[in-house]
Amino acid sequence: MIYDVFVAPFADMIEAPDFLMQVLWEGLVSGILYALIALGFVLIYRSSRIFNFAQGIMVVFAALTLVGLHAAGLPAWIAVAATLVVMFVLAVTVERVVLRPLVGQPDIILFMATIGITLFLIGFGEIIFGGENKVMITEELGIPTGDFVFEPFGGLLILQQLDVTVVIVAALLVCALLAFLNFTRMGRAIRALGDDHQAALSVGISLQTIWVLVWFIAGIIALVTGIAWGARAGVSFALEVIAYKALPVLMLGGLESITGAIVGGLMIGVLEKVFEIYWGQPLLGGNTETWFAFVLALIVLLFRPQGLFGERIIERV
Amino acid sequence: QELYAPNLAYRTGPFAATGIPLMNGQADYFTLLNERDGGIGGVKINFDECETGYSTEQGVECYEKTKARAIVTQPWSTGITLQVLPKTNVDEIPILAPGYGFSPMADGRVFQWAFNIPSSYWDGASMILNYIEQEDGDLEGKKVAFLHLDHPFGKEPLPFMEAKAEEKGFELLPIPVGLKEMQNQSAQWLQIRRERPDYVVMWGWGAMNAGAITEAVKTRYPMENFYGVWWASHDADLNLVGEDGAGYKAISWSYPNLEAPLIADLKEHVIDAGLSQTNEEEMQGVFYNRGLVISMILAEGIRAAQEEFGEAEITPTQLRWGLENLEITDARLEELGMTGMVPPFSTSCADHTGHSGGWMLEWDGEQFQKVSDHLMPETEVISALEKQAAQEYADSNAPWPVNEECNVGG
Amino acid sequence: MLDASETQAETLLEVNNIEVIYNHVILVLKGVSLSVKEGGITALLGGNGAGKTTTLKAISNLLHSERGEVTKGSILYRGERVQHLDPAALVKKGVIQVMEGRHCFGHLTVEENLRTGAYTRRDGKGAIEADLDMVYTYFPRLKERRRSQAGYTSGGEQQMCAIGRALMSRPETILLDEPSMGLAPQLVEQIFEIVRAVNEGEGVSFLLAEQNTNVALRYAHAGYILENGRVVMEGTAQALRENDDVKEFYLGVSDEGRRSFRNVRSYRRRKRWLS
Amino acid sequence: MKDTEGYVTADGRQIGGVLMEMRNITLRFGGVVAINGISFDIREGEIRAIIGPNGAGKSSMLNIISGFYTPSEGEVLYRGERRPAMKPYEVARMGVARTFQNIALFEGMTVLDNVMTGRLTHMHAGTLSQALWFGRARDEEMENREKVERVIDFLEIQNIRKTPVGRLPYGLKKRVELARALAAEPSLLLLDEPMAGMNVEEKEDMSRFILDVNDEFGTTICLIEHDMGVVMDLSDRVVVMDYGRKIGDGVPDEVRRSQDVIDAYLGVPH
Amino acid sequence: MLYRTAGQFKTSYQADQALFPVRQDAILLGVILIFAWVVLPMTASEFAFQTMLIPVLIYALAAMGLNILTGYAGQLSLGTGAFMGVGAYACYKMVTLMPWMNPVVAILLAGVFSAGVGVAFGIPSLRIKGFYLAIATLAAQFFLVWLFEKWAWLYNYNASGAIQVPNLDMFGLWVSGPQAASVTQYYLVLGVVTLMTLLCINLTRGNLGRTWKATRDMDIAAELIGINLMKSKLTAFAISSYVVGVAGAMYVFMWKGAAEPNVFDIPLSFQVLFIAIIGGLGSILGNFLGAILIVGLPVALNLLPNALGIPISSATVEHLNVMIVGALIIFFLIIEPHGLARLWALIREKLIVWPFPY
Ligand SMILES: Nc1ncnc2c1ncn2[C@@H]1O[C@H](COP(=O)(O)OP(=O)(O)OP(=O)(O)O)[C@@H](O)[C@H]1O
Ligand SMILES: Nc1ncnc2c1ncn2[C@@H]1O[C@H](COP(=O)(O)OP(=O)(O)OP(=O)(O)O)[C@@H](O)[C@H]1O
Ligand SMILES: [Mg+2]
Ligand SMILES: [Mg+2]
Repeated sequence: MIYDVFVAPFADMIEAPDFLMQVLWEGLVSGILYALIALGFVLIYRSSRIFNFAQGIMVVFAALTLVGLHAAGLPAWIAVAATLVVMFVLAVTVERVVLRPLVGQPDIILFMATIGITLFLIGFGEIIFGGENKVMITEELGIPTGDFVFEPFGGLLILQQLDVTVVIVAALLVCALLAFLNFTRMGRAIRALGDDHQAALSVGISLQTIWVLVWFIAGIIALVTGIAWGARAGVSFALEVIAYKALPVLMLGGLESITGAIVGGLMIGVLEKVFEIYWGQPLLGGNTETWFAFVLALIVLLFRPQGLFGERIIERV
Repeated sequence: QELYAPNLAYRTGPFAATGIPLMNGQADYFTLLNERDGGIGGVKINFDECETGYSTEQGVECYEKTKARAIVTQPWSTGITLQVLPKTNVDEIPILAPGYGFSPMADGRVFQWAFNIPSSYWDGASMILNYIEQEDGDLEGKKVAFLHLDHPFGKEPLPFMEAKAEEKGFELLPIPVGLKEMQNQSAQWLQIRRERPDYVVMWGWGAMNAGAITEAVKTRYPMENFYGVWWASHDADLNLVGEDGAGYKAISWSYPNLEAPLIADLKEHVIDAGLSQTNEEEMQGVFYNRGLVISMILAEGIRAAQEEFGEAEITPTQLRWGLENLEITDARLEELGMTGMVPPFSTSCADHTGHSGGWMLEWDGEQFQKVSDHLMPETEVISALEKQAAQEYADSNAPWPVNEECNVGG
Repeated sequence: MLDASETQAETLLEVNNIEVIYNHVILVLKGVSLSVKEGGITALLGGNGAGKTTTLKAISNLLHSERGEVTKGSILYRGERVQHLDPAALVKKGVIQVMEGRHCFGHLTVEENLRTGAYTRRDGKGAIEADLDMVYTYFPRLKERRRSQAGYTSGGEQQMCAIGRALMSRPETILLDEPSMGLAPQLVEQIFEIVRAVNEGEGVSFLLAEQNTNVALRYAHAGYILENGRVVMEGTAQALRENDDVKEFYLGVSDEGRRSFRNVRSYRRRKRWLS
Repeated sequence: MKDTEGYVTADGRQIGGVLMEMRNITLRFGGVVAINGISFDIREGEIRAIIGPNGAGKSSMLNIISGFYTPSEGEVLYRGERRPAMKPYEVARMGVARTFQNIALFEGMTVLDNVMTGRLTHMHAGTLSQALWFGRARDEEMENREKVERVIDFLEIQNIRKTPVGRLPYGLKKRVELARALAAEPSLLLLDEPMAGMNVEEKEDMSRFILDVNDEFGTTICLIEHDMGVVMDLSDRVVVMDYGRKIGDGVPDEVRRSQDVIDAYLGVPH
Repeated sequence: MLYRTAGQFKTSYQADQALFPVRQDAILLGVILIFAWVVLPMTASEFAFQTMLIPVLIYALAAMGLNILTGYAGQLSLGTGAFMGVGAYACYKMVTLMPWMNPVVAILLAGVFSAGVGVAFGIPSLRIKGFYLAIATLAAQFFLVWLFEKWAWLYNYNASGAIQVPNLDMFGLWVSGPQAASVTQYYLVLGVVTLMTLLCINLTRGNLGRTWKATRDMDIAAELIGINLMKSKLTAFAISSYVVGVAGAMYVFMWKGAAEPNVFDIPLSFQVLFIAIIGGLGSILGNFLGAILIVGLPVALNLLPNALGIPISSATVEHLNVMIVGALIIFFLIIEPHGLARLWALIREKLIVWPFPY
């Protein structure tokens, strides 16, 4: 028993290093994809303390719109532009219809409202796009689909070019976001809004503008995520469940932190894969990925209640 | 004047992709009967759908809503089937669950009201194993990975597979895929890569199949050693990988015969009349055609009952008789214009499945091709297992009414 | 500002007979009218719950997020109706509110807090830096604490931060809600001195809600007394200071001079002008 | 004043022995030294004021007394004995009640319920009894309700009993907070700027309440206040803090004349 | 002035703390009880029992449990579904291991197990707050559902992995399993729910209720006035999970008849959370209002096109359904973020001053 838990897995790792590398790479790639969803969450949370549950469905919605527009005859890149317009309209609508009337309500109410948005988008999306699984227009967008094959330690390591692209794009996106939040006036206003609506209003920060902006950026992130996930697994509403994976990522990294989303995403992606392969499958009957991330996040939170990179919770009287 | 045969359809939710072609096929068949023949035996069939989204909860609601008038219930998910199974004893409505549900339902003595015609999952598993042995020789010492949805449906064939593994001496490696992992199966496929099984048998559904097939291509698993159940033979899933998926096989008890007179009739009376939701591409797929076969089974049941009882407006109980006395021979199939779309089979009071057997289909890069002759499951072994499981079910749900008259024939 | 010029000054802000209702049922302001002269300091006095804060929020349009609404009357700024502007637009017009109870951005540093004050400004980095220096000269303590998160500064520091933040927007009119609350006496004087300096030096007009009547009337030019959602008295600061009722109830002086808090032996029943 | 005898105030009240003594308290937050080696005591029955400029560490001192902060150095003695590290609720159960600088009422509850929470430390009925609303729970509820009503009458907030506190104006909230603290029948009452944001009239009312509590129940009071009039009139002894250090301690008159205090805090002689 | 409260003076504290200080409320309640206990069971169809009456009661109970935790004690939980599952599985194991056990006793005991599990997952709440706490409950949610799937002992090694409710009788009447009549099950559910509601009302208006609310509104201040936060939070978790567990046991035993593990997955948690929030956090009445709305809405929407004779396909109806439910959630939140219960209170306030506007 003790041997199975503490020795055998490591022995396995050393025995087949190429396989371990493959596991790490797969973990890394899923981690990046989780992180991308988490990024959208973080941005919105920062600016409004809204825990935007709809981020997951926005991913699906963006991807479906893209594929749908392309199917309707638009060239790939025009379809991307048109999708961005759709995401902008969505941001404006959400702000007008949902956020504006709910300004200043408790967090949980807004959280609920985003679940309302999620349901609405699911229904709306299915009416428009139908429920069939669709193929992402990977090639049309010029995303490479081949693979790189390496033979480290005489073994086999396969890297999908698609995954490599995703990793690069995600890295660029994160840098851009970090710069935006920390070095711009808007960035500061976004952080201020998260602290105190009323005060932000009183100094002339316009909630409307910032919220539309933030939801639009979240929409862009959703599109990128949608393309990346869609290219791997096809586009359908079943994708929506991956949104749940973003939750532990957020908690682990800290709700307000971009860095946290990335580090949390990678940690969870890699560790859950390693745990599943070396412990979960042999010892626990597999499928531990459903809960591992949550338990990991929980354990980390016990030591750091605001997550690894979250803002310290101010407790004063 | 009509017969109400509602369908608990799922054109929404995570499994909609697979549901839609099936539902379209089912609906079109009845539309055809209504349009071309004026229904069955002179009565039109009301084939309304009640949407479940594959959710058990909504399925039960649909069942409750429709059961007052319905002559049959078609629950369309193993979860819903399990839930309504005990209720039908009280409500006396036949459940028609073609090719899904609970394999022991084959035992008509215990499950008087439930039918999984023409093949059960255990049949399917058995045919796959037989085919492998027939093609590649003995399974002894081989390793078979059983990749399945972690859900009642996916676990359904496990008892049979376990029994077989013991008997034939191969190593069975069950690999569950959680409902939330369907689209992200890299862990499962890493495991497959590590374990290097000789065969992968997949009990997948909905988005899981597409996920598995793409991962298989990615990890370079030899496609010709990859087998799926009939619900994993959806053309759209394979279209995702196209050429790379060539060699993938799935067992099936139905097959599209585009030359069949039925198809021509459909085009004429249904499609061109604008009464269908399907499209050209979908019509050629395995699932749409399976939908047709499923409706045919129901229609034949109704017809049999009408003939037996001499009434056009049959009751649910009469329909049960009809479904228990199906006689789908090659000749009958020809009359129906469905030659080659389903193997011939017959049911009885004791045998609610019919054990039609099926064909192995293979993806050639563009579509599924029949690559085998008519395959048959090991009916003996299976029915013994079925009897035992059915009895266990009845015992744990006592008092459970049993149809003792069925003992004849066995 | 001289008293003489005050009477001629233009009316900057005019509130006409407004009614405010919270939550659709709680009527808080029952017809409040007041006007603020350009370049003046106008005090809004009154007991707890009189409706001072509500009046200020009605003007700056911050009621909405508290489920309050102005149901009657009008608010004019420079003769233009401003009721339906959003708060940001009002800030652009030069009206900014310092909210009661500080409301600093807890996770931002003091300096970042000040900088958000300049959010609506478009006059370049240099001007903003200059104003930052100005604020630091007014509030040296803020300079010391400028790298701390505002959430961890003391009450007084937060008050300074909030006022400083408002100054950073280069406003024309500041609505100041209870600036003296929780401040050390020395600081109260200081803040009012700053208010006066800003008023005189930069020509900013103030509408000031205060409980500390004593100080407020020393610095203000005109005042309104609010009770129970109604204006019960108005006049120049001078006149108010000399009114007997104001002396008795708001300044705590009687004929013998300041009363000791220890010697008030009976609970006082508040005298109401109305209702 | 290390004696246990106490002293007699100018207006003739007898003050008892030392109730709480702070010895060499230092409190640091990261690099910030909020309190730097301060010692003082609070005697039974007296009204003790803490004054000092903003950010001097007054509230932090109250937080130490009520157990919310643990001092980095130094110790707190309660009735002459060293008080071990305690959770805030344990301190409260010892009879220390307080109000807060930034009002900390339970916004979602009515005034009555808020004040009733003050009596939690006196109620012990079990869950079952409460669920059934029978026996002990019910009797306790009635007894305590009566006590609470007395506090409510005393503070003249009868007419807002059933109002949710979120809707109250600032001044009334302060009063409700006082009511909640009083309902606990504490032996030591800590008041953090109880009169901030009030006008003279209301301050007079509040002063009366404080004096009466002290008088009638002999409750020891430690208060922080910026209104010098109030402090000088009400308190028996005053501690003056300035950026974490103690710069004065004594009777009001003494403090008021100290040059250090004038420089650091008062600005002008009061 | 239909709704007069003036003139109803209270002469004792006891009277003032009676459950319904205003006479009209008591009358209204009486009418509702008569409806629930007499009129509805006599008139309802099988369909109504199965799709409205029984689920409304069970969901309301689950929401009440959640409301104690989230609405009263302020601890956000997204794991209600799993705790319901614990109740259901516990009940299933009890009645299959001890077939002689009275089903009602089994249902009430099942709650004890979920209370235990609830407390275990509540322990992190001592350190973790707000949305971060949601993670602890989500961990419970996903871990428990996984366990329901993997731990075959829980479902008696059934091939399908689902639990199947056996036929159980009480005093010669079938109360669960396919043989049970809906009316019987309805009365049983109604009885349990009525009892639980009464207990919950008492708990929430008493001392414990105030402790919870204080913890919710401002936990630091609560601790400083003498509340042991650990005790307060853990009792909330325990009692909440107990109620939720009982609701879960009834969900399977009195309504569904069978359940696979993923029935208890996160959509169920959300469903219950919707009810609690739309109904009104921190309100007992709200749970019932919320349940009627959330359970009734899809049923009504499904019946509507038929009733109007509009020919749309069932799939479109379902899509529209999801869309409309989503939109209505937003709509109700905007109308009154504090839920239907508050809306009702507001109407009452208006009625009190009626016919004057304020
Ligand atoms: N959000 C709200 N909902 C309901 N009632 C409110 C709300 N805010 C304020 N009130 C009510 O409005 C009245 C006036 O409050 P307001 O805050 O304007 O008074 P104030 O004069 O500023 O008092 P203070 O000096 O105590 O700050 C009070 O009676 C209060 O109960
Ligand atoms: N939890 C904390 N973390 C970091 N710094 C703190 C914390 N609490 C207080 N401080 C710092 O300690 C110093 C003293 O704060 P404190 O609140 O005790 O001041 P105060 O004397 O009460 O001032 P005021 O009269 O303005 O309320 C301040 O500079 C404050 O920033
Ligand atoms: Mg105010
Ligand atoms: Mg302080």
